[in-house]
Amino acid sequence: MTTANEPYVLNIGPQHPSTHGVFRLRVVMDGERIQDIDMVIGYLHRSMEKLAEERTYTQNIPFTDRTDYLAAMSNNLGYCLAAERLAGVEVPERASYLRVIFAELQRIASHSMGNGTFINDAGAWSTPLMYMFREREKILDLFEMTCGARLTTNYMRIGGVAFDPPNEFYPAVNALIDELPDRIDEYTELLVDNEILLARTRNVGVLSAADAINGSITGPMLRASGVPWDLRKAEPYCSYDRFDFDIPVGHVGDCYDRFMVRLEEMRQSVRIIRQALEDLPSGPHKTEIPLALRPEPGEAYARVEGPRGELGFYVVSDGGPAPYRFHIRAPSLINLSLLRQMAVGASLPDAIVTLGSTDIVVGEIDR
Amino acid sequence: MSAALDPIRVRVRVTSPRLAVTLGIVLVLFGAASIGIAYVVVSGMLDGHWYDFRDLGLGMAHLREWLNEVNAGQPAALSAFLGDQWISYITGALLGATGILTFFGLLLLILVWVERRLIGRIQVRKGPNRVGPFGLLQPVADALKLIQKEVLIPIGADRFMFYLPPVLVFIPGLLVWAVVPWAPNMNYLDTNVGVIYLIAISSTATLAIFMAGWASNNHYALLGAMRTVAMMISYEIPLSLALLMVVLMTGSMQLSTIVQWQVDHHVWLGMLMPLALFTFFFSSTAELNRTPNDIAEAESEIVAGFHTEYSGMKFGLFYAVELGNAVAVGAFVAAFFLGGWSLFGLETWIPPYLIFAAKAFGGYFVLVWLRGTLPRFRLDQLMSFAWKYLIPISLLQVLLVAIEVTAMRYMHFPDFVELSLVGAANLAFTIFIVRAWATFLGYRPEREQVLKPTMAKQMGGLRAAEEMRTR
Amino acid sequence: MDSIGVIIGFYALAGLTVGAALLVFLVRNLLHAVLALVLAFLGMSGLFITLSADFIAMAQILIYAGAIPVLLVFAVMLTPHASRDNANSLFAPGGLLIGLGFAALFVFVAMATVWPVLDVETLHVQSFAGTVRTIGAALLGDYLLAFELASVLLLAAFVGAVALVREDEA
Amino acid sequence: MPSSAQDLALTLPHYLVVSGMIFGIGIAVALSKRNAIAVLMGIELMLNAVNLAFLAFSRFGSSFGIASEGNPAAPLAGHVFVVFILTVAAAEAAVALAMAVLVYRRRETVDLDRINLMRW
Repeated sequence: MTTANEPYVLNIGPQHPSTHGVFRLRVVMDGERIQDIDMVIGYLHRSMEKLAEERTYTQNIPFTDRTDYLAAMSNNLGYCLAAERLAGVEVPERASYLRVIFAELQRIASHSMGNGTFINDAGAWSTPLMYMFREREKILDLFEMTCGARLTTNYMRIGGVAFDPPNEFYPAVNALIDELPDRIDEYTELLVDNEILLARTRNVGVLSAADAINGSITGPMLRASGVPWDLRKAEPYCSYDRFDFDIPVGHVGDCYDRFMVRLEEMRQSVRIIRQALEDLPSGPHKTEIPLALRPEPGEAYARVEGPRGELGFYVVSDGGPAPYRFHIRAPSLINLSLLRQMAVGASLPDAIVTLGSTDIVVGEIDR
Repeated sequence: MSAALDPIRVRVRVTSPRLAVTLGIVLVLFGAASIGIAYVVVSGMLDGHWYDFRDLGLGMAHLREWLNEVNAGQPAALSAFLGDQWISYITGALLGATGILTFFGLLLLILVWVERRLIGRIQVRKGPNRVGPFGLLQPVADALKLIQKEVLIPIGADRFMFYLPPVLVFIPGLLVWAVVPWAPNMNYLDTNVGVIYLIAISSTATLAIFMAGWASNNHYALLGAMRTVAMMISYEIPLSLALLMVVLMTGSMQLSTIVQWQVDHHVWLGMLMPLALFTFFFSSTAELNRTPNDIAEAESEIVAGFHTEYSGMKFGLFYAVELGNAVAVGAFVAAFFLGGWSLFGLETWIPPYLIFAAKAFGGYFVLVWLRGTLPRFRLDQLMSFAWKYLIPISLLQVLLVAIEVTAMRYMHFPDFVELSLVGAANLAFTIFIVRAWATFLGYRPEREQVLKPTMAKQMGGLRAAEEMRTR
Repeated sequence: MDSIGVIIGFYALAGLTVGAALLVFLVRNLLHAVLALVLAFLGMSGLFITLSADFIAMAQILIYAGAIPVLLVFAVMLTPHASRDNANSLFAPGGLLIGLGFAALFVFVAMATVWPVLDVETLHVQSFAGTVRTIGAALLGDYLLAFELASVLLLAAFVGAVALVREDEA
Repeated sequence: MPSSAQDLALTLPHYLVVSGMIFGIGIAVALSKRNAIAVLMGIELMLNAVNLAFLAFSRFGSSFGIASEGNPAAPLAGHVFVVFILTVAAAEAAVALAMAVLVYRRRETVDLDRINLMRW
């Protein structure tokens, strides 16, 4: 019902249960319909890219933990690949495999979190989130026993990984990957055929394949829109070309597809981890590099398939011990950019679900 | 990584011998007490005495008799003004009101703990377990915290209208408990318009909630209030229709009569009219703002809905009323559809009010269970469910029940045969109409295959995407 | 014969109802006026109970305390802030006079007329215990035509209200 | 000083006086308020006053006859009238408020002093 009044502006955030951090949406509403969305970011800006220009290449690794704090391993990996490419450092075979194992574990943990909070946004009162936390917790325990940290791992190094996993790591990770497919089946049973969830998420926040490509959307969101694109296959890094895995691809590009693609990717990650653990070569886990690495002047860009999409690191060297320029291509930021297109015209609950399905991490958006 | 780190596998192990001995003594005492009580009940020592704990109404009756004697002895001048029975009236009213208030207060205290523990269990975590034994004192701690908190009043809020709603919401929450039929003689207000009383009283909460949302001068609160009002008004209709079926079947609006009807016919109305049970329960979740219909305070969308701006004990009152109403819904489901205080003859041995309480808490448990399991509907989905599905289907079912009741008046089969026929007819009708209506309105789950993601082996871009879609 | 409780109740409820109705006139804020109106309606339903009209009292609460105020408040919400006051129009003095005149007239008639009332014994005997069943029978018996007409009226009002506020399909 | 409760007993005029006062207030509200919604509130008050009078007559009046075997509803005729008034009041409120909203939408005001064009 329109009345000739001033627009009804709803200020979602920066403190709001479903903005996943400090992020603000300025929503112009007409009743329950959304007429316009204005996204306000920057509340978590810590100027990491500028700070990185003052620190050595090794000192920058902990920064990358703190951009996407739910996927520290993937960030470490992306940055180390870029720095290695810049400095021409060779990585031992074992380190490559370990990187794959930890990156995939991180993907499972991150997708658990993403899917859990997504269902939370759809209104299930934290239960799926808690279930998924159960598995995430075990993965974080694995991280802890390997590198001492759970969230901000700081595990990858330029030239390898920081530590070889301890002996008790292997039985634990084997038990976990034996258990995980059952757990994922459990979520599927609990959630995937739930009529309410279907009603809430299907055909909501639809993003067509063409729009997704035009908007540089990457990761599960792109795949949910139907584009079979995955950097692990398209441009294999580490040792991904040696593993057999599939790319789950959605049909419609709605929130439900995004959820399902993430769920399937968890299964595929389990497959990768199993293969990597079976063929894990012996040898050193790290190439020794000088403490103050001074690469030749030049530039390098390395990208990995992070849990949220294409995670790119662009590093420029002027020959000094610190990068001259450091830039992160943050998938959260770019995936978020089409929220307006997806949510305008929908109702407020749909917009919240759509925002949840983009699986953003504000630390990465603002850096 | 060890079992100790795993939050799921941690179990409390009774290792202390002292604790084991204490537990053993408690168990033995409990067993002895149960045997003693059972003996006293079976031997018939209690029958008809005021201390028969199976029927608290009996004690009240004795008390009333005694008070009437007291009444008779009063000076004539006083009784000319105040009537013959004023002492027993006033005492009865006060005792009943005190009983309800005490029950409500204690109930809320326990419920806070029960709900959080249950939700904790459902969510594979422990729930509050720090304050007191098993965390039992958690509600007290919560209340203390809430009382200490500052009560904020938003700038631009209408102060008078902002202060009123928590109280106004509390009144209907308390009043509905008056008509609850606890046991054969335990009804505080056994009015013969009990059903309509229930509907009328619960409808007044709508205005209070709307006031809360409007007076807060907050956009979330206003949205929540609008949603609440839209939903409450819509779902009052199916709720009333479900109760209308009960009234038609039992021929009474008096709650004690409705329960007595179920006792006399040895049947639960929920078995006879599953659709009414479902409609009542589902509409109640909407009226209560509980999952899956908690859109009015959907925390992921509009923070807390109409009580976003309420802090301290004002919020506490809203929260308490919500919990209390949830149990009240359980109680009314028990009374209308689950046979009230009866349990197929067992009520002679077990105190009926305990049976009733067990059923009420059973209904409440289902509500908590739903809350821990289901996602939330969207407003338009809920409204269309009410108007397009529940109301027409309920109307048809009301018609069918009316026909059945009329038919039962002219048939003279045994009760059992009649009611079996009615139950079978209603069940068949429910299944048929739900399917037919859904098909009619275009909902065909079997045709709409839910597509799981396809597995791609090859990389590709837009062209690959289009190829996959056409395939 | 009434017990003292009913008499006290009558005076309290009558005072509440009249006072709240006066507030509807006096209060400056339209939403506060709606609240006062609800209070008056609730007092009125209490008066109905003192008249042994339990069913009507509950219907009163249901319709006048549950449904109509929500409609009123919705209508108030849909109008802008500026017109949310309860201001008097130019006719206020005249309206007040007419209101006072009517009230005085009614009070005078009520006091002065000798009404054909039942004697006390019949009042006492005549049981109003269960009005619901009797009203229902009357509605579907003697007053069937009126009942059906009322249902048609409700339907017409329902359709009419929907048709009135519908957005024009552009 | 009354000597017993009998002297205080409620009679028909008691209720009629209350009813008349509320009716008068209703008229005053309906005639002197500027806001269409307030006018509607006055009308509702008047309807309520009439309800009260009906019920009072039904309880105390002898014209309806007393309940008998053949006609148990005789004294409840007032109740039946009230049921119809409630119905009409609900219908009236719905339509009137719809009209108020419509008027507001077309004319941007519900001020009755300004709605004087007799056309939209």
